[in-house]
Amino acid sequence: MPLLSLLIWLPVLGAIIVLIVGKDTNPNVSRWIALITSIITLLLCIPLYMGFNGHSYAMQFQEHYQWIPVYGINYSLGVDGISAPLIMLTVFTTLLVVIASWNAINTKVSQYLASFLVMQSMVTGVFAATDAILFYVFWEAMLIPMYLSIGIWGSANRSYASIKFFLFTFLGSALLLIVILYLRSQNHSFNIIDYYSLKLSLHAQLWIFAGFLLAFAVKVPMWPVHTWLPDAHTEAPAGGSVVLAALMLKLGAYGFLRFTLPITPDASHVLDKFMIGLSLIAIIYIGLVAIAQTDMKKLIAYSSIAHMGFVTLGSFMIFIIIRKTGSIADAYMSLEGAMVQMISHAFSSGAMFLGVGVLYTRIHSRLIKDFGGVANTMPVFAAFFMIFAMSNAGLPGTSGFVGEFMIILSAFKANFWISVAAASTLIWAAAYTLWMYKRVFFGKIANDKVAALVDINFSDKVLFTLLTIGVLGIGVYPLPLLNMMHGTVGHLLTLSLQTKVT
Amino acid sequence: MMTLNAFLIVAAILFGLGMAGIVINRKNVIALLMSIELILLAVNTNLIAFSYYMNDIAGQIFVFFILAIAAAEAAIGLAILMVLYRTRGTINVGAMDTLKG
Amino acid sequence: MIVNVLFMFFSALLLGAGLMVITVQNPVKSALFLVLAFIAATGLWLLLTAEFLALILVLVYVGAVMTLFLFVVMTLNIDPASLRQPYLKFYIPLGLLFTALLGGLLIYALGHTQSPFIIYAQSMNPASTSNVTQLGTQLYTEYALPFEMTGVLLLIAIIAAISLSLFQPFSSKHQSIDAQINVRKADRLRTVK
Amino acid sequence: MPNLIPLLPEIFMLSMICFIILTDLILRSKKPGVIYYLSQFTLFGSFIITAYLYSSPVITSFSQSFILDPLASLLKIFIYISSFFVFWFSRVYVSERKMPQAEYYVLTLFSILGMMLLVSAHNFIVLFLALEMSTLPVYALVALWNDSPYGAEASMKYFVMGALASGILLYGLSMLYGATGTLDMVAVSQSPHDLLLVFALVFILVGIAFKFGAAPFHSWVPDVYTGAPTAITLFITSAPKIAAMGLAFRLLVDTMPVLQPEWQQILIVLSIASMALGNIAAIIQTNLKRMFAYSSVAHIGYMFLGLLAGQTAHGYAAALFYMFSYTLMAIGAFGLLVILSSKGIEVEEISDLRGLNSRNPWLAFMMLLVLFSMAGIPPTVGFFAKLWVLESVVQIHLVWLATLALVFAIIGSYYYINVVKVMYFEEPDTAAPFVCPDNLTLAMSVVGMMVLILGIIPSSMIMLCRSVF
Amino acid sequence: MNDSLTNLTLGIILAPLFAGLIAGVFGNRIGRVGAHSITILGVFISFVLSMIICDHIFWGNISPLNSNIYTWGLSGNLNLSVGFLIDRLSAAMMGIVSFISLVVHIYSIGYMKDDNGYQRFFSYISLFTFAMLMLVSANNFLQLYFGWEGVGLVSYLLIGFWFNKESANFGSLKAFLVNRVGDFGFLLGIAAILRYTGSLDFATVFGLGSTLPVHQVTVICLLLFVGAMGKSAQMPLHIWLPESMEGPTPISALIHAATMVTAGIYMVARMSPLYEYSTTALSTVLIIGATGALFTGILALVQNDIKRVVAYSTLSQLGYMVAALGASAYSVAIFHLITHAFFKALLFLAAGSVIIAMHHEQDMRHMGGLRKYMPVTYICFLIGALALCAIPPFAGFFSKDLIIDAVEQAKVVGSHYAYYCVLIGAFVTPLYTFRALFLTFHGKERFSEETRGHIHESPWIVLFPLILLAIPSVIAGAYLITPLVFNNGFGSSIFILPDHALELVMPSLYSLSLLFAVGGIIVAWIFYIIFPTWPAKLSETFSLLYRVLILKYGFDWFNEHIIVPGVRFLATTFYKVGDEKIVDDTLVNGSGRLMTKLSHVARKLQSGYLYHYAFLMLAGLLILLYWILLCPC
Repeated sequence: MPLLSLLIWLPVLGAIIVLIVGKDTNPNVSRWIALITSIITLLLCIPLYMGFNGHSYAMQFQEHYQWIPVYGINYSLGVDGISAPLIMLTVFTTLLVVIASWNAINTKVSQYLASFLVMQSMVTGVFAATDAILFYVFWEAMLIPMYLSIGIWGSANRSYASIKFFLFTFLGSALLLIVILYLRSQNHSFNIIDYYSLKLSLHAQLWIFAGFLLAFAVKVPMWPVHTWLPDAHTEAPAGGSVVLAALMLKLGAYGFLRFTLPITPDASHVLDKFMIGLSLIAIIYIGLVAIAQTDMKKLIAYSSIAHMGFVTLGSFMIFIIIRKTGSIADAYMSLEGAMVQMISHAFSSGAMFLGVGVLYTRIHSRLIKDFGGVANTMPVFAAFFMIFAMSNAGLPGTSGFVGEFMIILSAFKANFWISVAAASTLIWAAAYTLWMYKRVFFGKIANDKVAALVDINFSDKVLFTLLTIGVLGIGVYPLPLLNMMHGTVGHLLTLSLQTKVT
Repeated sequence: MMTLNAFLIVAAILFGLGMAGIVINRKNVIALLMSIELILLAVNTNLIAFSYYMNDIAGQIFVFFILAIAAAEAAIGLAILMVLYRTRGTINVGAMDTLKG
Repeated sequence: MIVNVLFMFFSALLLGAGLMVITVQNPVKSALFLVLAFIAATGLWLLLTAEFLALILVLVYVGAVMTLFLFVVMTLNIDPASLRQPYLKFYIPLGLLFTALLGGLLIYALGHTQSPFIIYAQSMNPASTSNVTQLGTQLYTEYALPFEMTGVLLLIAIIAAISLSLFQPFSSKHQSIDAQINVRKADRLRTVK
Repeated sequence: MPNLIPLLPEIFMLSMICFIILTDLILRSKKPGVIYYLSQFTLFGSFIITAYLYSSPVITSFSQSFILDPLASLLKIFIYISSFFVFWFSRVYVSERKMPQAEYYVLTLFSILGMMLLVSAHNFIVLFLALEMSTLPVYALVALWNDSPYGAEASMKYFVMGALASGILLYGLSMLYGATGTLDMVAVSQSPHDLLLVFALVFILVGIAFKFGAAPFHSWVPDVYTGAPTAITLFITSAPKIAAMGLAFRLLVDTMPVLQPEWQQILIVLSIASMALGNIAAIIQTNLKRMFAYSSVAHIGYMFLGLLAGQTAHGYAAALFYMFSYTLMAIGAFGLLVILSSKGIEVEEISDLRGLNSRNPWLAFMMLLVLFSMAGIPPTVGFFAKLWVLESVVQIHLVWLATLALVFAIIGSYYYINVVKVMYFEEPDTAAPFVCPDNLTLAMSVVGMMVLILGIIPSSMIMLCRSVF
Repeated sequence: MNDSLTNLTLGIILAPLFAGLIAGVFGNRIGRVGAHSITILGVFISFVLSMIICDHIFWGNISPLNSNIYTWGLSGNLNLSVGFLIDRLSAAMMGIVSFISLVVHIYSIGYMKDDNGYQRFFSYISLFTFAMLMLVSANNFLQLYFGWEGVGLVSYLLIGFWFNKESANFGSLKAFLVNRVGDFGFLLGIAAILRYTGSLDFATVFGLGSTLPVHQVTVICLLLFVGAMGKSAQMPLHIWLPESMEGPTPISALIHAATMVTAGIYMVARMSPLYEYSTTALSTVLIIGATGALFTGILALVQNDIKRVVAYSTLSQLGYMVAALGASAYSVAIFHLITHAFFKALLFLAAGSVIIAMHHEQDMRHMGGLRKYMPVTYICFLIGALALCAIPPFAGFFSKDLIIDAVEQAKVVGSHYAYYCVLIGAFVTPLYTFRALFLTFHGKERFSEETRGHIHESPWIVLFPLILLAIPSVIAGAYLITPLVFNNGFGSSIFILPDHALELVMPSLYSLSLLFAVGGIIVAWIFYIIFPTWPAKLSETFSLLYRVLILKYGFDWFNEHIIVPGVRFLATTFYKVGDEKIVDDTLVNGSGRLMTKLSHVARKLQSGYLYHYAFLMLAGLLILLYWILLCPC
């Protein structure tokens, strides 16, 4: 039973039905269809998890069909330790987005839901593709629904933000295409796995590394090319922000793990200090910038950049660790920490965006100074938001902590000062999250709009409980997640350590 | 010294004059049409010279057809000129700059 | 010997007339200079024993096309004053520079070419048959397709020219007799219930 | 008696045109639909004949001046398809406007006949005559609608530039005749490399570049696209470009293979210039037709990448595929403009498209597909077109050129998504939904769906293009 | 036997958790009575079970338990799990934590009677108990860190309980951030342990303690101590404790006196096998502890808010415990921790009942002569004060004198300095304690007539916990000193190097510290009962010293005026200049503007004039010709 193809194309089918059936007169029809589709897709994830063998690094659930034989492009899918959890995350996030849109969106509802269902299938496609061109097709096709959703349902200056988002990602991915074409000209195949064994000179590897770097740095987003994220987040609708934060940022990190490390190990080895420097900038510099924010969504956007800084730190520290401690086993923790951080950040910042979305639908403002004492009128919401804020600040027992803990521990193995810089996030994260929480939730009721607030209704409660289960689940018991990754991480480490220079 | 190269050079100069006619003419469109005739004349001379010096008749046949086309072109060119005059009232090249940017 | 003199004379005449065509202000004068250029070209072509084409050029071209030009120039009665072009002086050298560059390039190319046709080109011994017969035999056997296409092309030119210039909206009040004859009762009679 | 079989489509077309002229004379525009259906029937008939002749072996007739080979047949088929769409889109547009109805169809069909001959010309005379036959009617078409103040000016500009370009091409051909002694393409291709040939090559390339509208010789494209009535622009931007492909293959690939390094260098320069100028100039345009004109200049630049990559890297097939997908996209883009302005009001400005999504979601979605395909975003055919052109360029180790091309593609994508922004993100002036006749919606949907389906399964199309070389 | 112990510990830990969750989530469904009864039940269960475990461990000599419940995470060859280490030290701590928590729960019923966040309060304090018990019973650093941050979180929630009060919000945020600074060091310590020993499990780490090179052990211990400083409010990171008085008094008693602040001390005691091997670490602990003991004590002299006085006294007592740790008298430190828990909680709760009576009036200058109105509170406050000042029969005497004795014998660098601080501290403590006693209960009444009308003894529900705490404050010292300190009370859980061993003797009545204590009481009596005007005159004469004390040695000023505005300035400059101007404006929008400029240029190229087009075409032709013919590169 072609599980992966089903996972990819079922939401598209759902989207088509929603578009056909959905009318703006009674939006609930399209909402229910979208909900059913996303639930079915979630149920499909269960066989994926059950059948997945964490210890083998080979691609599982493989599918292989001829697509364009003339150029040797084929529709081949496969899932390993890195992509399986991310696929499950994608499906789960879209379910959240569909539920969140229940009362957040009421103009052109069917188009909104259709675009997010298509978005989900594209992202699943990216994670499942093992053919470079198929990967690239899904990677770029994802731009359209996101561009439309930011643009149509965004807030005031949405056009600027959506165009900026589009051009930034398109620039990055253009270089990715060049690199893929160059790789194909080397060994006449578009299969990613073949690239792992392709012998490349260091000079070529450095150019390929540069191509990959720009393509994935824009998506992660790393420091110099990150300014699209705050704009995209502030202007995107609630659901859009969640998908942007939960999925789009993971693509960049996934790209680093799937492409950069195995294909250009020597270049990564040479440039790992540069990458660590960039990630530390992301953690400290962006952490400080987040403190100075006056817009809630911008603050959470900057905080997710800081969290993603951890992921890149984790994935590029393995070289120093192995050089320092001499044993591959020590580097496991840093890579697995990076992967867990990817998953957990999706939950915590996704949840916070939904929270701000709830406030936005009620008061139509995201500025912190328009709020004050919300806890008095919305206690339940305040409690939920406290959990998510704590996860964002990396409190043990919540998902935010697991990744950072593993990465800081392995950072110490690499170098004392790296781990000091990385650990400083404890202070910055706590500072900006809780200061924002204090100004928004605590204190007296600031204005009559806040006084008129009414607490969240049933559908939002379901939403936030799902998210809390996610956040606390990973925080308290991350073992099943880690078990999925051991085989692949081991293989990735061996790949990135053997030199490919002929 | 009626050599092939001489003819080619004369034809080239005539060709250049035709082209210059289009570039330096800032005023009337008719001069443009005439410069086009000049260009075609230069090409015909060129071809006839080649066919003479290679005693191959193909060049002259080509000239024969080019003349026909030149006539057809002139006809259409003048028809467009008439339409232009009817709508615009003037055939001044400088006035034809409403389509720009 | 006389051939070279004639060649020099006709090419000088041709280039002079060409230059005058593009530099003179008055359209009528430039049209007449164009006629002069054509006549000079005919002279050259006669030298190249392409007498049929030379005559065609005079008859067809000068006769028909140039008269068409003059006819159009006259009908549009453009006052020469509006076409006066003040600082032509700056542009003429530009035009000449063009021709010089082009000529120079051609000379360079001719100088370096190895193609046999150019290097061993020598004057054709007087052909056995006259130019017209050669043309005639080839035209309807070898080059039948282009001949047909030229026919179609001229048809296109006619249709295009007419459709552009002749199209008058049918606002003119002339009577179309046949429409009046075969009118039917239904067109004229309307029963009011 | 020369073998007339290869010329069957042309003969059929010519006879049908004469038939149409006569029927128009008799009917005196009582029933305007007849001419439209007759023209569509002509195209369909020629399509059938050409398809029938597609599998026949390569035949030359009229003493090697006319050749029927798979390339010619394929190009002809695509000319029929694009013209079929052109007529289908512009029928209402033409009947609304005060222009001679029958002459529009006749002149277009004449131009198509010219293109058919151009594509299978194998002798310089036939080539030049066919070229003239395809462009002369278009000069007239541009000026056909005498109500519009720009038509005459655009036509005059197109005429003068066209005549100049054909003069240059002729001069090139004459030098080629001089250097090789023959007018037949096959004989010329056997002649050795010579500087005079290179001299002639440049002139010929300028003629071809003009016909395509490539960068330094593109000046006529924006003015003619904007000046001409949208229906005629729709025709100009689709069929002639395919014919120009035929011209380019015949003149460059068949006649002067020995000069491949030279014309590869020139094509590199032309493609960079076109991509740069086309994409950059289009950014600040407010008139849609002018914007699409510049985008066509840019697309030609990309197609040249395929041409210059040569046969070994399957560049020609990629260029051909690119041109077919570009024509499809151009028909979609201008087709929408024709549909929108078929009610008499000219829709040209980008702001006229404001809020189309809320007025007619399906049309807006079709336009979205076309626009994203032009920008080269994956699920559409435009992406694969760009992909294979770039792949062939990378194959010949010009990675820097491929990167430059993609950077321009990104700059270019701005103005496409800008139009999507106007259509989707902004509120329309009038809330009234845009009702459009069913057959026009059907036309647009067919184009839109072809863009999407070819984007998803392009392998059959690219195999077709590969089989031709 | 082992699994019964594990079930017992599970019961101890999970009872308050479930009770807290039920009170929190279904608070308004089960109403106020339901909430407090469920939480008290939970804490009571954990208290009883911990008593059973203490009995097993201390008197039933059951071997210490170290078992893992479930593996939390697996990465490379590192196995992170959640498990319990039950030995004498953790049993004692569990006992004291659950007892104090039980007492505070009962006390809060009365104290929080008229507060609308009633259920929320009870759920918070029982969650706090859960977190503290997790911390205390942890058998690896991961779980220790989990408990560590858990208590930090709940203290944040509780300090900011009355979130309408701006000062409470400010206090809670400040507390959390300072704790986080401490945790920053603590996490680095754990990372260091992993780096040098390769495992996070207490057993293996302590086993390797002796083999590690000294500099590594010092790095680990110093980093861990930074965590302890943050949590137990040692000198540079002590600024959050006074502000944490903004929270309700019960939590001040529970968290900021008895349990959370002692977490640091427990952690250092637990890490004794590591600390013993690094004398530099021990000396830093000693010096910081001693300085804290003395100087925070002096600060208490100038405080006017009754809770602030008790808070500063906690700071100074914590200083004593840390000093004891520094002198590697870990068991004495734990002993003092236990006794201090009793009498400090007693003092806080007594102060709380005074505050209830005075209708949330906390300034001692508006009190006086309350002895007549609140006899029971007065007596309890007196017992607490005497225990605090180490007067013989009371608990404080035994533990505090032992500390002073241990510091004297300490062989580490800086022990002399520490001894003097601790000794002078012994004089300062009774001074500020009895100052508070005399100002509130003795002397003339300084409150308005209207408040006099309704001053009355607190209701029975408030007084019962006071009495419950008063009893151990009296007998605990004598009763527990022999089992805990003298016959190797904590057994294997505390490790002392032979050459660090101290000969501790039963505190005698003729020790110098007792003299200092009594002297302190007399001086206080003179200053505040006989000549009440002297303190005012004294503060004018030493006005400079007085102002320094008011400013609390400038720590708060430094924080308010240097660190916080500095960070905010850095953040805004980074954002405005770095992000908005440089990266966003010049690079991103800049390139956009460049493209538009280029586009305008390209547009002018299309001038509309035919001759320009022709010129462009011919120029193109000529350039191509020249390029291809003349330089065939």
